[in-house]
Amino acid sequence: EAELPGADVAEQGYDFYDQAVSYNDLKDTLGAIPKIDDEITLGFATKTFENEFWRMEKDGAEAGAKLFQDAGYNLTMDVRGAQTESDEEGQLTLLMDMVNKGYDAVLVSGISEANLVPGMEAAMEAGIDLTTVMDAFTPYATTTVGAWHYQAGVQGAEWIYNTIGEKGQVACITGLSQATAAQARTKGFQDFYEDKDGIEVVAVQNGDWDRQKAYDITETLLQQYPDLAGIYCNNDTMAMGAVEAVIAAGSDCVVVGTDGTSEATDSIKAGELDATVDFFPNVMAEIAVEMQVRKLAGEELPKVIYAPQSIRDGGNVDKSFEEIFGYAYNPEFAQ
Amino acid sequence: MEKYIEFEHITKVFPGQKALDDLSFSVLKGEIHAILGENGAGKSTLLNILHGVFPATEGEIRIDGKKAEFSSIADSIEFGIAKVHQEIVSIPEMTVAENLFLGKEPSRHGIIDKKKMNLETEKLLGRLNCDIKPTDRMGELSTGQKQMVSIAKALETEAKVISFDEPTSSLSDKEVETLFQIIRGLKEKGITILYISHKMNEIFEICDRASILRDGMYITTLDMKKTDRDEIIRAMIGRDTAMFAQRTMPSQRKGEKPVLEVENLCGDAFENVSFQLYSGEILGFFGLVGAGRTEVMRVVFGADPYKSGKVLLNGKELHCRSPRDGINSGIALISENRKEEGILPNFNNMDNMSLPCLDKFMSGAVISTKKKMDNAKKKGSMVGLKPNEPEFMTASLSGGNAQKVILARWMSTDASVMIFDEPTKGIDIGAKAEIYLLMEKMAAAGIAIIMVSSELTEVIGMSDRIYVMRDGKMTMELKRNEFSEEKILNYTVEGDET
Amino acid sequence: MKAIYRKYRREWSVLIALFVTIILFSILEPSYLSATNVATIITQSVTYGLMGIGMTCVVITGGIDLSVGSALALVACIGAQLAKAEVPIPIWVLICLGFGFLLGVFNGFLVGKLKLQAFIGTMGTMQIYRGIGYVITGGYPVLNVPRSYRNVFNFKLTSTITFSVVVFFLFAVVITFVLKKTKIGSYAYAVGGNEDAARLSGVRVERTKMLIYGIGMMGTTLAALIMISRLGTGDPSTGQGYELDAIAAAAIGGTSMAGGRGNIFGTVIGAVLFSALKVGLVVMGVDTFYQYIVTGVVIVIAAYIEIIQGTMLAKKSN
Amino acid sequence: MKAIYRKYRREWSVLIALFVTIILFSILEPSYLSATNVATIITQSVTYGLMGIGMTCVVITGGIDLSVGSALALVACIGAQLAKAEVPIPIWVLICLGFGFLLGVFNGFLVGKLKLQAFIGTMGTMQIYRGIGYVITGGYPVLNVPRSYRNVFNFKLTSTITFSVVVFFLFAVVITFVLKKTKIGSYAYAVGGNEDAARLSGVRVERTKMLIYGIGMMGTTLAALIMISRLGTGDPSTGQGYELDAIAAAAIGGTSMAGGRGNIFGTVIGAVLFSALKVGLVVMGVDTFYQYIVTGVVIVIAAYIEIIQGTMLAKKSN
Ligand SMILES: Nc1ncnc2c1ncn2[C@@H]1O[C@H](COP(=O)(O)OP(=O)(O)OP(=O)(O)O)[C@@H](O)[C@H]1O
Ligand SMILES: Nc1ncnc2c1ncn2[C@@H]1O[C@H](COP(=O)(O)OP(=O)(O)OP(=O)(O)O)[C@@H](O)[C@H]1O
Ligand SMILES: [Mg+2]
Ligand SMILES: [Mg+2]
Repeated sequence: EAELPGADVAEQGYDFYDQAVSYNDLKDTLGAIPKIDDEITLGFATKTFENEFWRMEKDGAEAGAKLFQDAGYNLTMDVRGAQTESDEEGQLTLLMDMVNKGYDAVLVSGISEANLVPGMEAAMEAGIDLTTVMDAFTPYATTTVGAWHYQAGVQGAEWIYNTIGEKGQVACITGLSQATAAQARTKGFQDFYEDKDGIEVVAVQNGDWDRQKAYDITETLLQQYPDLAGIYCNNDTMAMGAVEAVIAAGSDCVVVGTDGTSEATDSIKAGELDATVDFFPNVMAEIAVEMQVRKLAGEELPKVIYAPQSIRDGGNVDKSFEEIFGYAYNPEFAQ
Repeated sequence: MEKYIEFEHITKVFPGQKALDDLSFSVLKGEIHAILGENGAGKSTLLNILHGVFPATEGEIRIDGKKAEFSSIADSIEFGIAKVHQEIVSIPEMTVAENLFLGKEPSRHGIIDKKKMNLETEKLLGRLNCDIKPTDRMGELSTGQKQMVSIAKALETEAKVISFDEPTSSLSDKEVETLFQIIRGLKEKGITILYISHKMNEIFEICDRASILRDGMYITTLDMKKTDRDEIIRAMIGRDTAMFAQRTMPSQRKGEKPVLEVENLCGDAFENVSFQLYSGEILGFFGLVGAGRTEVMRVVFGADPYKSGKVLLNGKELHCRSPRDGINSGIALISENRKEEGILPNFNNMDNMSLPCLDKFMSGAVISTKKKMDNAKKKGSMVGLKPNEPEFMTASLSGGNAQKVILARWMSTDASVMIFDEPTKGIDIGAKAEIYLLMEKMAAAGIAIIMVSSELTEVIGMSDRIYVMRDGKMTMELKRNEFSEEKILNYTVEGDET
Repeated sequence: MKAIYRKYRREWSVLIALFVTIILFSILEPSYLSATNVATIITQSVTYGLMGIGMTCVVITGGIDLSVGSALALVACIGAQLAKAEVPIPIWVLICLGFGFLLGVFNGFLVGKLKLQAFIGTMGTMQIYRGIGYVITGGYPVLNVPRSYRNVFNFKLTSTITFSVVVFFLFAVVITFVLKKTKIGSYAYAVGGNEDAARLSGVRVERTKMLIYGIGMMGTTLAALIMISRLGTGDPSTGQGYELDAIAAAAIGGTSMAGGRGNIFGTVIGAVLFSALKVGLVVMGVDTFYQYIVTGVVIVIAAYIEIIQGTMLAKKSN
Repeated sequence: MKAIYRKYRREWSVLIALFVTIILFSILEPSYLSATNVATIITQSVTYGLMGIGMTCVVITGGIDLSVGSALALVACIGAQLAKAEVPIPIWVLICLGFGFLLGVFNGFLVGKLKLQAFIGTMGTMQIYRGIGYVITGGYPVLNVPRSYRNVFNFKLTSTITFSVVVFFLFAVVITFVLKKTKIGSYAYAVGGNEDAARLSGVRVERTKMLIYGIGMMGTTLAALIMISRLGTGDPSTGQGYELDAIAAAAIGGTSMAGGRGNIFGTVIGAVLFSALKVGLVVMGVDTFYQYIVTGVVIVIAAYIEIIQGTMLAKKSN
């Protein structure tokens, strides 16, 4: 049995892989993107468009493709999403369809670590290269471009820590999902406070990614811990529910989300949500497209590339990607 | 008198079955008009068309000269036609009063006047001499009591036409008498009444004229005062038949030791019931509606638990905890309530007949369709089932024929004790005779038979001995030479306890 | 007394389950019974309670409505859009209620008129309503509902209780009245108890179903309006799986899935029981994975209490 | 011929719906009928089909089993763990089937013996089984099931068809046989048709339910084993909402939710129809938001075809 390309990553865990590289560091070592004259068809099997995050990924992938088209590449991009957050078979169906149609390479964001396996096996057999974007690490893809979930939890925790003055009660509202991303984020959150004596983690509760459920949990927690100082949520939808409950209770509790959806950044601008760990999904998808083309052109790339991510709060919510990271995403094409 | 209801060339076809065939006759205003025929002749179908349950395939009905075409039952009720249905249809979770007034509750702005409803119900049930409270839950009534409620339901409407489809099949003579008084009262008010029954004496007692159907065709209309039993029966079945509930053989009772002994049995609805049943004997159980006969039989069979007492079969105590235990011990119970407790509506005739004893129809681990079919044909013809097709859905049979399927089911089990609860309920006059004969043959073969019946003539005619029950207690045991209607009726109402 | 007990034995058994739950939690965690916490329990029972009351109506007719979760989202989106368009508040409420009613009537039409099985028919509209919600919003939550609209259902009566609780109890009272005292209520029970018998008694079964599905959906509509008030957002992806919670509240409260039996009081208690359980598990900080098991066990036990209650009672009354 | 048509009219109507779907899609998108695509449709129908067959058994008794999605996940996790522990393959299959059977029997125990309503009892076990799955895995998928175990159900018969399809059709045949030709099958239909009448005819209702829920769960167990084979993973969070798909396959195939009526052939076609629809929508690249609407409309139409089929038939034979 042949070793899968990402077997060693799976062994160590995606969030803890010792050879992982951040795009911020990688970008300077990459040369210009080689020119490919052949026609390229890329697929992107993403998760549900019910969630704005995946629509942003879609937009990013299409924008990335546009860059290549403008640069003279004969590239087509087909982005399709699963119907729901739990439509595992449906997502497999659309990957199978892309494989059947003989695409040159496919970007995947699996609902679970396993639901796309038959499709990915078929892709490998057909010599179709795979890149995982963001979710559900799978050893079948040669490269994964995604967020560093563990670090996001740490970033969220750290922001709360600094904002509340290094002491107080905090809580985490998690999403329970097929992808283990939620668990990595939660672990980062918990690990950060491990040695912080002023902090008490009073609750880690499952909000099922649902706005109303997060609202209810927050409401309950605020009754029980009126002095609750900070809540970290595994995604922005839950953070938006939590924030409404905090406002309704008149509490000073700070709420930090994850993802960086427009709803979250708008809310930060309006002074309601306190912060979010922004994954810049558009840029992430653009990077993934770029990496996929590079691989098709024969370049060797790291197996794990963490896309740029940053805390957005009242202080930097109005700043652009370039202002935050000091560069604009603007790949260089070989002539 | 003028023609009031005119049936004009009515034809009704069910999938694979012509139930009514170009039938025309008319009913006069204010008369009590019987509709007679064998099981499956089409009587219920005709009334169902009149009531808008389903439309006729061809033909039309005129009432008072105007074409009557109801697209729903609600329409026909609004028009002023009420009906007592052959199968008791009630809503078990609702109270008696709610059932009675369903669809026509006294109300203001859609809000129901419950007080008035209960009061009216009490009055109505009082007129019928029944001992039922308006607030009783329908599901807790005995079959006979349910039947009284459905009759009351029809009487309560201010209808111009009321039809009765075998209203008395679970009623004893006492209740029937009350009912007839009321029906006569309705007639005096000028209400037109259609009446279906298989009980010949009732027809002669109450009806003015009778229309006779055979195989879905109209045969004739007779004036009751100018006709007799024989003429009617000839018209119905096309031949003569001896149909009196009469023994043709002497008592077949064998042995000194009883097959079944019941000692001081106490259950939910009865106390201290004791009796013996001998092989080859036909033992009658008589009583008024709600006397508790059905309850006793269910306990003996294992369908209900008992509080104290003993049931012995061939001298050994039985502990039946479920009907399966009863069946395995060789007891069969033909339930009186075929719709709720008998028929499986999703099964055809052969499956309905073979359910209690599938072991008999196995070849290896597999159920043999052929064996089931052979059995169904044989038992079907024994009870005179029409159509005797093993694959016909039982739920589409006429009421009487469905009852025959249930009889055939229990005859398939080779039980040594057969308990018939109202065995001839809804069965036509020709088939009744065949069933009586069948019971006698079973007795002759050594089967012990209990016959719970509310029909006095049947009990007196067929039984070797009779037990009378009242209010959950045994009141009397009578030997054949002591039988008399008067005596029996005495014990059903006010008898001393034995 | 005994008669009262018998009449309400279903409600008693769920009340017993509720008390047992509350007592257990307050032994394990004394702060559980604090006034604010009780207020939280009641507030959080509003959504499931309102949807459960509507579901009870539908289930009494022998049906089921799987589309309520999707309808919740759809009504919430439309309600939020109308609020942002600053439709006058009374008209806004009426339009939403009317729209919800029509969604229910359409279900009733499929089930009553077209004779689809309730399960499969409403499974269809569950998808259709969800899809419409996404299409009209483009998948984006409708944000920033103006305060004035949010206050309609969310203004505070005390420091912890909002008007939504009053709406909940008012709706419970109105529907109890409809079911127990009016013709349409009586017909709902009749249709569920024995559809043939009801039809033969002249009940217009189709019309009854259409109306009852419509009335039932008003509960979901109110839940949607309250949701808009609380969250300030109409989210097209919300409400997934809520139909099961609504059914659970009804069933725990003694409503028979076979139809013909059920009452609103039981459902209300069932919803509060659910809410007490959820809040309790959070307050106790029970591990999420074990929460599933505890919730399942409580559902089974609560349902079983009802059964043994019934048997014991039947024995005692003899 | 006419008799055959009548006997199988339910199956006909869902076959018609299936053909219409296939023809429509292949007109709109000629590649739809490519060999690989057809293989995808069939392969994808296996999970829903197996679970639908099991559900059909349960629904025939007048019950329902909402726990199948959770049981799928639980069996998959335990199966994956056992495979990683290198339990000998035949024993592995037997243990998994036995375990699945017991999960079903427990449901049957709650419904048959304890007399809980099927909906509420299995809603309880739905939570319990899910929770157990999370607890034993710590919430993490059980990865890297050895190839040898994966090959049991997943070895390729042709380049596109795997053994799982054979398992699916074999299971369909076996269960058809059980339902039509054995005592327990007859009893299942009897219990669903009229429970009181069945009991009075000597059917041991409780035992029948326990057995049938157990047998039904074997379909889910097979689906779990096939899932392990295909994905190489046992995931404790998989299978959410699958119970509705299983019920839909059964109901579309003509199984009555009221019990007493239904057959496996119809369910198989129902599952394939579902799969054909899902694959078709993907192949055509229909927007996911509109997919909801189309799916819902197809469910309603397929269910309605069955109804008008019945009426038309009654008319024609007049
Ligand atoms: N729904 C149906 N589908 C098919 N056949 C039916 C249906 N209803 C009645 N039939 C058939 O129509 C014929 C007439 O039935 P009907 O019920 O009118 O008889 P009936 O005269 O009332 O008999 P009984 O005295 O036994 O009640 C029977 O052969 C019966 O099998
Ligand atoms: N399921 C039940 N629940 C409560 N009470 C019942 C139930 N079934 C019967 N009863 C009561 O038990 C008493 C005896 O009924 P049973 O059916 O044994 O009488 P019966 O002599 O067979 O009369 P019938 O001819 O009316 O059936 C009746 O008063 C009835 O109200
Ligand atoms: Mg009849
Ligand atoms: Mg009786």
